Amino acid sequence: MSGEGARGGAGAIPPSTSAEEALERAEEAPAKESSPLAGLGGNSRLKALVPTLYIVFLMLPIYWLINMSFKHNNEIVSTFTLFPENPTLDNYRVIFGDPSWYGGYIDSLIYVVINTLVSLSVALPAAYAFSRYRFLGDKHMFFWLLTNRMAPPAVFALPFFQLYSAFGLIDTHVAVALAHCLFNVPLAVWILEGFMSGVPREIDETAFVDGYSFPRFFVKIFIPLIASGIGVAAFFCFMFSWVELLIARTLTVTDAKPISAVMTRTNSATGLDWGVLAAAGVLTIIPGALVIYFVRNYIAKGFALGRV
Amino acid sequence: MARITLDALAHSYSPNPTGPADYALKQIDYAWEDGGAYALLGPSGCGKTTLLNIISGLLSPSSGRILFDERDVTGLSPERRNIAQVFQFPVIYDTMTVAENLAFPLLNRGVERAEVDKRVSEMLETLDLTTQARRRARGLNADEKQKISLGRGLVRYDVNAILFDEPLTVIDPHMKWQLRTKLKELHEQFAHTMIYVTHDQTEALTFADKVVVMYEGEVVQIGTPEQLFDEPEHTFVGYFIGSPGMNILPGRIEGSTVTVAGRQIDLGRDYPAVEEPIEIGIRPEFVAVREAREAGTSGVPMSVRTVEDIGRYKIVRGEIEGGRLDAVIDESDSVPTSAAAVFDPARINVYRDSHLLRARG
Amino acid sequence: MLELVDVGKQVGGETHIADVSLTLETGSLNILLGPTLAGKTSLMRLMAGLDKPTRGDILMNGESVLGRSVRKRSVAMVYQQFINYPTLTVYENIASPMRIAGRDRGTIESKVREAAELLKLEELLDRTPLNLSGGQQQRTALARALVKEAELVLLDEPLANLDYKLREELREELPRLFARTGAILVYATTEPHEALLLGGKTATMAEGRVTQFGTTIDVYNRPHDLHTAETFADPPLNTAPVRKRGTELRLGDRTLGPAPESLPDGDYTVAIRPHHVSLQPGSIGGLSLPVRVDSTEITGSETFIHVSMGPESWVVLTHGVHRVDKGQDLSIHLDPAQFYLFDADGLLVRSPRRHDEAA
Amino acid sequence: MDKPFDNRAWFFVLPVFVLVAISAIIPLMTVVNYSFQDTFGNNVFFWAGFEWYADVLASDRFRSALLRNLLFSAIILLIEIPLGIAIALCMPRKGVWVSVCLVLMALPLLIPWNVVGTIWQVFGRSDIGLLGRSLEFVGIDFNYGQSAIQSWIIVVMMDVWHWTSLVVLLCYSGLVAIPEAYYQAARIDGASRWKVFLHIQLPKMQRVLLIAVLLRFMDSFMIYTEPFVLTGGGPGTTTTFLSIDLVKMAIGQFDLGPAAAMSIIYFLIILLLSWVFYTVMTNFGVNAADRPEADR
Repeated sequence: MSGEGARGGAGAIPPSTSAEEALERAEEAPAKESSPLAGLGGNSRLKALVPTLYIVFLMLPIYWLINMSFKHNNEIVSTFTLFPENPTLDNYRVIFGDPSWYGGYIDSLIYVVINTLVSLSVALPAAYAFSRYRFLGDKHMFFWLLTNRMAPPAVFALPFFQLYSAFGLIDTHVAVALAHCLFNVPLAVWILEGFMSGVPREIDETAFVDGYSFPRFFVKIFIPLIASGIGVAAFFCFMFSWVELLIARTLTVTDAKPISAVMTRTNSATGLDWGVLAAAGVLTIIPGALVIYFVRNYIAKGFALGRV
Repeated sequence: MARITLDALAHSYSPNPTGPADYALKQIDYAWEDGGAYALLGPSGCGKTTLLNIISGLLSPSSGRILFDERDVTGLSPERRNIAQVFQFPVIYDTMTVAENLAFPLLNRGVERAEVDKRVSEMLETLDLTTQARRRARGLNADEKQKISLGRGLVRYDVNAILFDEPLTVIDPHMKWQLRTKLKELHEQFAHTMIYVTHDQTEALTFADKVVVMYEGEVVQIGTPEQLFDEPEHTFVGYFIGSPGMNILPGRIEGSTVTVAGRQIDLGRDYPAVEEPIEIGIRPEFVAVREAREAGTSGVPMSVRTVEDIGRYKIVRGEIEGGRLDAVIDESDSVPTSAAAVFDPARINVYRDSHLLRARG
Repeated sequence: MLELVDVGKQVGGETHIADVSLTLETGSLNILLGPTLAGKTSLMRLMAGLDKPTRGDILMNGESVLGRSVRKRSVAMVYQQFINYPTLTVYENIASPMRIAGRDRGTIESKVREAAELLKLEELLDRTPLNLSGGQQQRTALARALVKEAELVLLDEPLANLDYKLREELREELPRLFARTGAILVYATTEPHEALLLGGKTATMAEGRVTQFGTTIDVYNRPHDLHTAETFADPPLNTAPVRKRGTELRLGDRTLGPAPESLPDGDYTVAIRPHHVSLQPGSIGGLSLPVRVDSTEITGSETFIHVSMGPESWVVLTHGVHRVDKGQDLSIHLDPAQFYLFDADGLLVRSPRRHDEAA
Repeated sequence: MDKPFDNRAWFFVLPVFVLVAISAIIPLMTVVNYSFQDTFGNNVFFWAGFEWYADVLASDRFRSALLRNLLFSAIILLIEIPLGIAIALCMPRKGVWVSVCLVLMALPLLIPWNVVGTIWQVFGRSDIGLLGRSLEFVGIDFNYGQSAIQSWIIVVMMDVWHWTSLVVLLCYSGLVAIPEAYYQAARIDGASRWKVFLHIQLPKMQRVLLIAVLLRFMDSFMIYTEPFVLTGGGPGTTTTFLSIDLVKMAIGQFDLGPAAAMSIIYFLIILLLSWVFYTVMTNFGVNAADRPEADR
């Protein structure tokens, strides 16, 4: 606000030049060039070795599965090869040619998506309440929600079966989605609450002072603000629902049978078709890999649950 | 303790700087005398923190060298430079008590236990933290945490320099007074070289023997508080130091006479001939506001916009021919209805291209 | 006109605001001055309607607004932390209250442009707030408060997180910006100097109470009690305990000067502002005291000399540059006419006469 | 500033409450109900009191499964937590490698649990698996289907493979959130690498570590699918954990009463141990006067 006249005459007064901001931001991030721990000992090559070895350890079994998925069954059983000698897509053809196989993927994806949507839409308002207000029984409620995450799925398998039988929901996607909500909703509330608490309450108040109604504020201002938190919560919901087997298998017979349950079938099938099993396994990894890829920039922040 | 020499030092955050705009810190050569109290003063983004981090070794400069006495330390890490630094926001070790926090830098350097205890208890005393010595640092308030940060820097007696990066930002105003005075006393007591980064002129001027004023990566003036006040070498310094800042008005100079706002004022000293228009700078403190009739020929008619009575003095803000003019008058003076501004000729500075033009001789 | 009638706020067992009664005139500038946690923010939140008082009433133009939600009130607020909507552009940030109010496109456009011009944001309208410097972020928040044209504008230490010089410029600009809208402006600050520069009226606050309310300079010159005087002093007020015996004020075994005759004998506190203490003997009735120098601070135009006088630490503020050494013995000179005198309860019993009153 | 007290916030929580109540309380009531009843079939039940509880607690089958589970969780925590911290400390802080590391490390977390079992089943077999074959090659007779020790080794390895990344990601997110100034101050204070870890990184990771320990404890204590697929609980009952036993009892043998009683005991043990971890870790190095804000 250098103003006119005398002040303006001083020539070098800071109006808002972009150079000034560039410098300012540069200054806010000092010493970025020397690693935070440089000079505190520890050879950086040696340091890179640890995660590298770990990743190799992680990738080897997965590699082996992929390797096998491209082999014929007799190559798997009779010879030991690090690469498929006669690469084949036959195993994948089997899966994509048989509705009872690929149907499993579709069923899994359907209940995972339903579960994620339901979990998020009920968790969002609840998380807002926990992050912004104190109310009667809030702490107990929060703790009770979390205890559900501590319940072994094995404990719930049978009663779930009976409950959903009573409502005639057995073998539907909704049943699995709702059952998984028991585990995902508490987690989603927890994650979202962390992210929401990172948003200053003054922003809510400014919006109310500006005249925003609550729904309008929540949709227009607040949800975009915690978009990364919603992404992370969705990631966790997806993750649990996608990987869980016990409950999904218990609540389904044929129509909504998840891929992971379909796979168990080959396990006991005659003559174990290792190649198809491997191909099915590889296909179950792909959705997860895609999801991780999309949230990769939020993972670090997401696991801190929005605050540390 | 050491004399710190900056030799052709410059820094850019981009790996391949192409022009001066890429430099956060333009070339600087300067020597900080052993035992001096210095302040780096400038608005945010002027490069002062960059310079501080280069001195402490947290940042290595794009070009140039840093010498401690005669030793080149450019490539040395902060811990090997043996300096202390206090940051803008309190940095404390959560798990330690207040006393352990203060002892930490000494123990790391293998100082004997008895000596550590003695220094820590002295420092606790100095900072009025004795009663909290056994408390865990994480439960303290921001003021106290920052005192611990200060203490960790000051507890080391053999450091080459102590660097402060806006250390009083989080401190309450009345506490600021106390801590600033305390720092000053400690400087007098131990005669460490101290370098203090701030955007607050009062902090800089009261703390330092010499103030380095920076703007856009460049050092615009280094001088004592008096020099910065009386003879700012750049209009930016005139504006930045002083509250309100220096009045800058367009004018002309011919020999010893300046023409400003349609009046000619004899400065009593001879200036080199300058054809183009110049600017004159005069501090509000040296502008008197008189009744127009009594002001005589040197009085410049002034229309007063506002008078701010701030107790100790009054700030008169007005307009004269050529621009806005601020004047500072005594608390007991009143502003006349038809006012004229009278400049003290001895206090008028002449600027060409924003740089101070000195009189001959 | 905003009236607070006997307003109090209790949270849990704690009293955040106690018995505050204030009347703020339309178009006035009102400053809340006090240290951190004095209740400035709490009081502003009550005024805004963000919190409800536990007792008392708040009236806007004679009508109680307690039952009215903050959304329905004509109020704007700017916080110390630069609060904007991070996902919206600067333009949308400024436009947001008008969009909610359903103003037409053309009006919004022209108002935003106008506010942006006043606050030097024209170049930045397409950016999002997090890509701006602190000063620019705060100007965006101010622009949003400005376009709302609210009857009540609350600024909670709006400049505290800005650079010194930036603060100076905005401080000069702010009251003028809002004065044009005719709003009741309330401005919280911890800094006495800022209050004086802003002028207007000041309410000094301590521990949830308003200790005094009046024209800023009057509160500064005639604080009702010692606490207010100390709150409203920068550099700190020099104080010393004194005893009145007969016609004299005595500090230890030294006579400080004549005492007002109307006062009963007893213990008092004398206070004098640092710029009324001088190193030169001069004024009539002047009084000299021996002191020892603790430290000096030179700002170029002024010198702060910290001295100790027995157990008391005082500050002497002098014009120009004075170099004195630590430990040096000096005489300071003061004019007893500049004394404030507070009784044992801290209430003002005598204040110095101001020159302009004499005139 | 404190959060305001407002009971209207309950409206926001209501959907969650209803949803979770229906899917938690009703099934839980069923379980509790069964646990106190006995049946001779035909849906005729009668009150059995605490009989099932006494039976379960006294049975060797339950006790040994519980011991196995405790041992398993202890081994898992002792390996995965320090390993996870170490890997997180060694990870790069910026650049493309961060994303690469994070994506690759997170991969095992998103593989269905029975596929994890399958992967390791295939990987470990000495006839067709890379691991088993390699061990045979260096002269180790590897057959996890026969050897109790070997079956434990492969189950633990599988879990480390499957879940260490969770600890890594949690710790990593805690580490990157530490402001630069702390490291700078430590360098200036002359702190050694170890002291930086002890006094800065570890305290700042306290909250994420708490989450990591709780999650890893709970999940390892509830483990079902992966060992079920990999070893089927064998050889014998050497890798039969509580969940496997419970499912066998409830769905395999349809012993509803004992299974329900066991469920409740199982659940309570998890709650109790989680509470112990939580209390110990939040109070570690913290005075009563200054609890961390994570405490809720």
